[in-house]
Amino acid sequence: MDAALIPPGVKRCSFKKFLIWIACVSVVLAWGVYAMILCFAKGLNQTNLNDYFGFGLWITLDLAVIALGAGAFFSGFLRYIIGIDELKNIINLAVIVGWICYGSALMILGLDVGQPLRGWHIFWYANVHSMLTEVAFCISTYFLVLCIEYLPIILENPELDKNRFIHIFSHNLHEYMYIFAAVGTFLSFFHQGSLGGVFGVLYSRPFAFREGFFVWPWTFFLFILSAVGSGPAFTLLIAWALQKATGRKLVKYNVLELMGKIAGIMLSIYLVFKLIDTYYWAIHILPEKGMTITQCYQGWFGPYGLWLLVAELGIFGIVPALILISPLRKKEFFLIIGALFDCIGIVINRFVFTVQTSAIPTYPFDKWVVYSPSWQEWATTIMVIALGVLVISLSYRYLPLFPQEKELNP
Amino acid sequence: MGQNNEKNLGWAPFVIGFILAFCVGWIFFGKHFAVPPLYGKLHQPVLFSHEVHTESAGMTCEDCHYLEPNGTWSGIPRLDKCIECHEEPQGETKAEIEFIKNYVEPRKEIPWLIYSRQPKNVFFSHAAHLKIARFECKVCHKDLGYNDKPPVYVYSRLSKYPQNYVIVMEDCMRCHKKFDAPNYCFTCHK
Amino acid sequence: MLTRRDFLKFVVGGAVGTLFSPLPWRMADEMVLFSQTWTYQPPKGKEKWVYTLCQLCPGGCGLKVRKIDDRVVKIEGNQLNPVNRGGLCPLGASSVQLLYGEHRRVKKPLKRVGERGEGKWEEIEWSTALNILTQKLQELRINGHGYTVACLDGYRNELVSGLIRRFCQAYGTPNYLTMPSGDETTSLVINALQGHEGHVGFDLENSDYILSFGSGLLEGWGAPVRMQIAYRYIYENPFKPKAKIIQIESRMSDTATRVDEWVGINPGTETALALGIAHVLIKQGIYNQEFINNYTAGFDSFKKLVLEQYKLERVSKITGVSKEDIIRIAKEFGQAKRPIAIWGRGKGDIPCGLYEIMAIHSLNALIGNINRKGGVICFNDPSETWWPEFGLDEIAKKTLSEPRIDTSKFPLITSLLYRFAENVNSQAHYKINALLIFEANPCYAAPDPALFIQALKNIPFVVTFTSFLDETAKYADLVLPAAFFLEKWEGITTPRGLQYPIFGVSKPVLKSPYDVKHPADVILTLAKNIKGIAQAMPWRNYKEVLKAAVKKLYQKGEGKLADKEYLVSLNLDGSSLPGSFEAMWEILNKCIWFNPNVKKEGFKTASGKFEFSPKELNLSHYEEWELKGEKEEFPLMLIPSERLMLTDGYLGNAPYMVKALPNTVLIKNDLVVEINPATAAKYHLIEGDKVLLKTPFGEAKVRVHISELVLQDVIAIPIGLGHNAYDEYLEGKGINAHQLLGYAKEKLTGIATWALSRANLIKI
Amino acid sequence: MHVESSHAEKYVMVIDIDKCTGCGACVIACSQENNIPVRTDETDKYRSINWLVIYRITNGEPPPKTKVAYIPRPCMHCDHAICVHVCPAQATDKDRIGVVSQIYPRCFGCRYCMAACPYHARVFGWWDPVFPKGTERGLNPDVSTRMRGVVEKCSFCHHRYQKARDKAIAEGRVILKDGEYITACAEACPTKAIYFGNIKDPNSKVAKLVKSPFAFRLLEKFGTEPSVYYISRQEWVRRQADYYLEEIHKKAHE
Repeated sequence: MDAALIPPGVKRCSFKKFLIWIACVSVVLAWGVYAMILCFAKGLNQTNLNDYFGFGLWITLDLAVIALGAGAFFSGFLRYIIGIDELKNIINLAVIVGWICYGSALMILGLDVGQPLRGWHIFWYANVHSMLTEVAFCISTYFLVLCIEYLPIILENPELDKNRFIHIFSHNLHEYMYIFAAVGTFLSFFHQGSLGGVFGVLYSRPFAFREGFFVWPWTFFLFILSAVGSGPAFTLLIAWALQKATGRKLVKYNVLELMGKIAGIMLSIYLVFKLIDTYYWAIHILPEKGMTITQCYQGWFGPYGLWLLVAELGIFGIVPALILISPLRKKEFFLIIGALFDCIGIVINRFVFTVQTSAIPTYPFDKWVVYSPSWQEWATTIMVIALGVLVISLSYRYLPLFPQEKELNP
Repeated sequence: MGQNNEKNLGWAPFVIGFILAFCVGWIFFGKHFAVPPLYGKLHQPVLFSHEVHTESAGMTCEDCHYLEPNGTWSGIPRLDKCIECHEEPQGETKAEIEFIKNYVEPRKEIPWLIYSRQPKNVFFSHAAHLKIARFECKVCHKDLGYNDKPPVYVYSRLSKYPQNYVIVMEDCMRCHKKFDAPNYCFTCHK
Repeated sequence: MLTRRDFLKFVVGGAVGTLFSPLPWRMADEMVLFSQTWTYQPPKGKEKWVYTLCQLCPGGCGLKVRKIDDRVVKIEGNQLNPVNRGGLCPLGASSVQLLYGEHRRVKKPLKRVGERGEGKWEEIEWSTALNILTQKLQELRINGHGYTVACLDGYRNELVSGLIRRFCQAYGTPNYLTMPSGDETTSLVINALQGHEGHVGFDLENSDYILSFGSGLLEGWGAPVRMQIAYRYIYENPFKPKAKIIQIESRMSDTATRVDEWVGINPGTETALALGIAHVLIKQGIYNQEFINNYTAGFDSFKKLVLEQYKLERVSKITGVSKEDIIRIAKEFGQAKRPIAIWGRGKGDIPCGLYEIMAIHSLNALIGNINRKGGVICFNDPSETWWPEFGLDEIAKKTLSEPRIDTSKFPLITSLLYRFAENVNSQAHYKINALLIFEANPCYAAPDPALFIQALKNIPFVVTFTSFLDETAKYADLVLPAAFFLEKWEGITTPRGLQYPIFGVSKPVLKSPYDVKHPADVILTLAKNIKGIAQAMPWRNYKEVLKAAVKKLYQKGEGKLADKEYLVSLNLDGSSLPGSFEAMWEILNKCIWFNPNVKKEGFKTASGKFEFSPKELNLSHYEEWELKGEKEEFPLMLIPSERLMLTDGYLGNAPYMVKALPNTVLIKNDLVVEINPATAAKYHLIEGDKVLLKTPFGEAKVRVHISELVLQDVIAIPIGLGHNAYDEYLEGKGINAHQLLGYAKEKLTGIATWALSRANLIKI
Repeated sequence: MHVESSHAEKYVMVIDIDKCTGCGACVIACSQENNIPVRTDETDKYRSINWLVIYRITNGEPPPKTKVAYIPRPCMHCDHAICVHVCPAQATDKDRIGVVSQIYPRCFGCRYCMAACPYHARVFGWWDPVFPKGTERGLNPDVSTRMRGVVEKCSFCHHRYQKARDKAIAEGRVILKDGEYITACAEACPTKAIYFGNIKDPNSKVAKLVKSPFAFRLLEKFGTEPSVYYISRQEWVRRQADYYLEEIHKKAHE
């Protein structure tokens, strides 16, 4: 029925089947949208945020998806600037994943502010000293870049491609893609960093505060590293999942493995610095504020206990790093586990910076506060994921994402 | 599709569209014409002449608009101030008769339209501007205090705020910058 | 014809054109203005400050009221007042909300149409309301049933009380009731021991050792703000405070945690401890020999009693206070220069036992610090002498001779609210045909409210004068909107426990937004319309009454006008009275009259001495409170805990005050009671658990807060919540402690207190 | 033309904890002065709008040794106000008289300042502001009501400064006398435990008080330089005002 739209030479499931799938996704989506409308109409009392937890699940999500979306700019960087050619086989997916991540981040941010009508104040009355301003500018501009990068992929749809003008246009875009890759890289470096800065500059919150270099606290650089250390891993996870879902081979294993390797190396570098940073923080920064590391964690197994630290740096840090840089990654199982753990580790890191920072009592006489998101927060979060699934499904069905697909599925 | 061979209108549609939108925008949303939907015009309830009061009656601004001892601004005088002189009609002008009939006799406060009305959450200190900056009224109120006939009052139907003669934040800040007066949030916001 | 492409061009052109027009910028501008002012912003106006006096508690604070045009927007303390010296309490500060709280105010006279308690009303005019009232009273009086009309007076140190009492007299009913409070017993005791019928003050600021038997010095005892200032004054230099304060109570209140020492004592055993201390004083001979010999009678029998019956073992056993502590405290007390023992639990509203006060006051006698610096000061409040004599007509004479309905069994005490209720219900003496309630809320605050509600149902005609639609109003036939204190003239007499007399004229600061009248003015109109009592009320309106009072004050010529700015100090100087009455009246708009060197009233007993054992009462001795219920069934003790942020009775908490309550008092709508960790362990309870709190008077679901500050086996319940009237900010929040506490009785006097009750906890 | 008044002004608050009885009059006075909304259920203290909060601390000793102290906490109006640094929309700044001032209509509610402020002085409007029916007549026209979804906090009653200054100007002065401008809480406090004044004026009460050996500020180690000072002669109170590493603390005391 929609055969005309499907790229030539590739096989896709029946339109009916596809519709059912889309329907399922849309149901989830609708639920999320309902929650979103609630939040807009009734205000943020719909969430479980409070005066102690100004930031919660949503900000965690933003930080996480932006880190995981880093696959786009980094593989773009390696493909177009450094010139690692294999990556062309997965770059399309990377771009789409990035686009989804940043899109959803912006959407959630718009939902997270108390006065969405005034969202534009951040640009109009921008305060250059605020890390958040930097974030807002970079993310939104980079999202534009991503749109531009996404555009040619869309234009390759057979039906659109028939149009002469569009054909030529998209072709030219391809020619100049490296420029956008460069711009994207530049912007991404900044906003990934400033996201780290957002918390790093809080000298009033010893848990998150880091000294640093010039105007940027160490978290600035740590966030960049952790992002590039997890972005590629996430992209390859999606690719793998897509293969499992469609039951078709889409990219050669060596490409996935390469992505894994890249992630592994970056993650390892990140971890080295992160460990140094944590050590320095524990023995220098905290004591300076008169605190001890035990005051920053709720015992070992409390809601915000030390287990978080172990999980973040150990199980979901060092472990995946070792897997991904070692030959183990030749085995698909380990590659996927490694990538998965890698991503989980980064998500924990973002969670800790967002939520635990607020949970730690600031006064010696104050007590720990625990935060658990309301269903509205969960719903909107899941909606974002559903949105991603939808976009990927459509793109996969109607766009030639994987150059290798034909030869892999004769 | 693009390749139709009918006569191409070239730039014409673009230009027409441009001019149309341009004019609509300026006529209906520019303050100067102030035609609906966005803007409305009103006339003062009383045909008050500053000129007559200052020149013929020889009054000074401070007779009606002055600083209270506690530093607050008296603003526009209340009816009883007018009645001091206008208990009996001064002259037979139609406006005067109207005024006596509609307000003085029933002792009804005059619903003046205030050209420079600010949002309620804005703080403005006449004291500081008069006593420290030593501004003259016309610096902000332009010719309002000198005209013979109150100018028409243009206001926005959406926000209900006056549009001509009103001072907006940009003006305030520019001037404060110029004279390096404090320019902090609470200087004007409250 | 227009091709699609041309159309596109047109649209694009349009878009560009718009950009070059003011439209987008204007719209942005409009949006900013819109989102700036989408909440209600109060209108500007001319500012004005007026002075008045607070009447929300017997504290007599001077107030400064900020007005914008005719709106009251802020209440502040008046520096020109030696009592509160510019200070304020939470209740006073939130009175704007009480004034304007539309859902709680009575806006128009209401006539009941539904069942009692149903809360169905018909709005009527004042004239109609007054007609109904006059006719009823007239008829009852003429038929010689005047004595079956009872008046319940909720005022405390307002002048209008005198007017109400006078009305009862002239009308001819003996049944003038007051809301129970500590003052009742105090005046009884002082009258018995010293033959003094006037005011009793405590010169705490000048004392150097304060033995407080559960008086919540910081929780609102006496004149709350005065006490706050006294605290500040005494502890000005924490390293060497001007006085040592000992707090004796079963729950370590904030006062206790902030003064020098807390003595945990079993609920209701203060008498025993006082006598125990007396025991030590006498035994060790550390008492004022000279005073005892010259100014007291019956010391020997008292001595005999305490030495024989109040040996420390026994006392220690009863009170749970260690012998060592008793001895030490007694010694400290005896050896201090100007010690003072004070009574009145919590805010002083909770009645004390007769013997309790006798015992405590006898400590003062032993040390001989009566009517001297830093001691108990007795003087006559000027207002007592102001009311002119008047004659009673025959009807009044006849009906007044009837016995009171409440105190028949207990001649000593003047008014017993719970006995009134009991007798009305049992129809024991005679039927009560009408009840007039003046700014009181017995259906909430009477001992055992349920009992009183029952009584109201048995009274055919109930009228309540109130500013608020409170619980009592729900059971009344006629609800007459009384002017709130900011809306009316009032005379303020000496506050509870103050050591010098004051008189202030509180004037209305705004015209009431509602259709209200001052109950006093209503009484004056009644007096005119009811035959035979006009002669008692020669005034046209209440303002005239006040003028007359001030005139009397002026003619007496004593005292000063407090027109200085008073700071935290003992400074009590003012300027002497002005040359003319008018001038004085003028000044009284701004500040108050007071008399720092008032004439102290000596002992006017038969013997002319301080009586240790007045014959009608005989010696003070410890007897257990008569508690309802059995120890087996109710092993625990329930005691009220008071705080400044909670008001009890007629005035419901203002919304801001409810908001300011900590989670240790209220969680969602659940009341939180305090229990000791040991008790918690015994009942397997953890912080925040829901329990069923049972007492002989009722039961309620509450949460527990575990705190070492309460004694073991004692439950402390916050008093002042649990209303089922007023507005959505108060209704249904917490539990009415009165319902659970009910009352404990003193055998001889029949005094009922809600200071303690048996109780039990059941985990749910 | 230079219209800036030449004199220096920096207003600070000094709260004597030993004098504070925790009665709460200041909180009510603040709410009444600053048009603070009130909801029917305010028992969720983490979502309740208060510009002035009173913390209750104890020395942890069992009775009868228990001591309780109350710490009234307005906005600290820090000299290194982290909230000002982080606000992305310049909706808040540090005033020339030392007040951290704010534009409510500018704020779009990102709550970054709340995450930054260690004192929890900033609160968010989770609901549309409501006032008990009828009491909107009692609102103060000098302070604007805040719409839902913006962050608000104590302003040191800045509108009272404006009024005092206007009065001074009308009387031909630019310098305010000590006590001419004080906050609503200081005004209401029955024990006068709250002092407020211009620290740059050497004769002001606060200038003298901050020199007290018992004066301290909350969480000084965080480096926010608050403008609110506290005084307590009780060691245990001072200890709870900031974090101490025992050994370091001991050294400091030896």
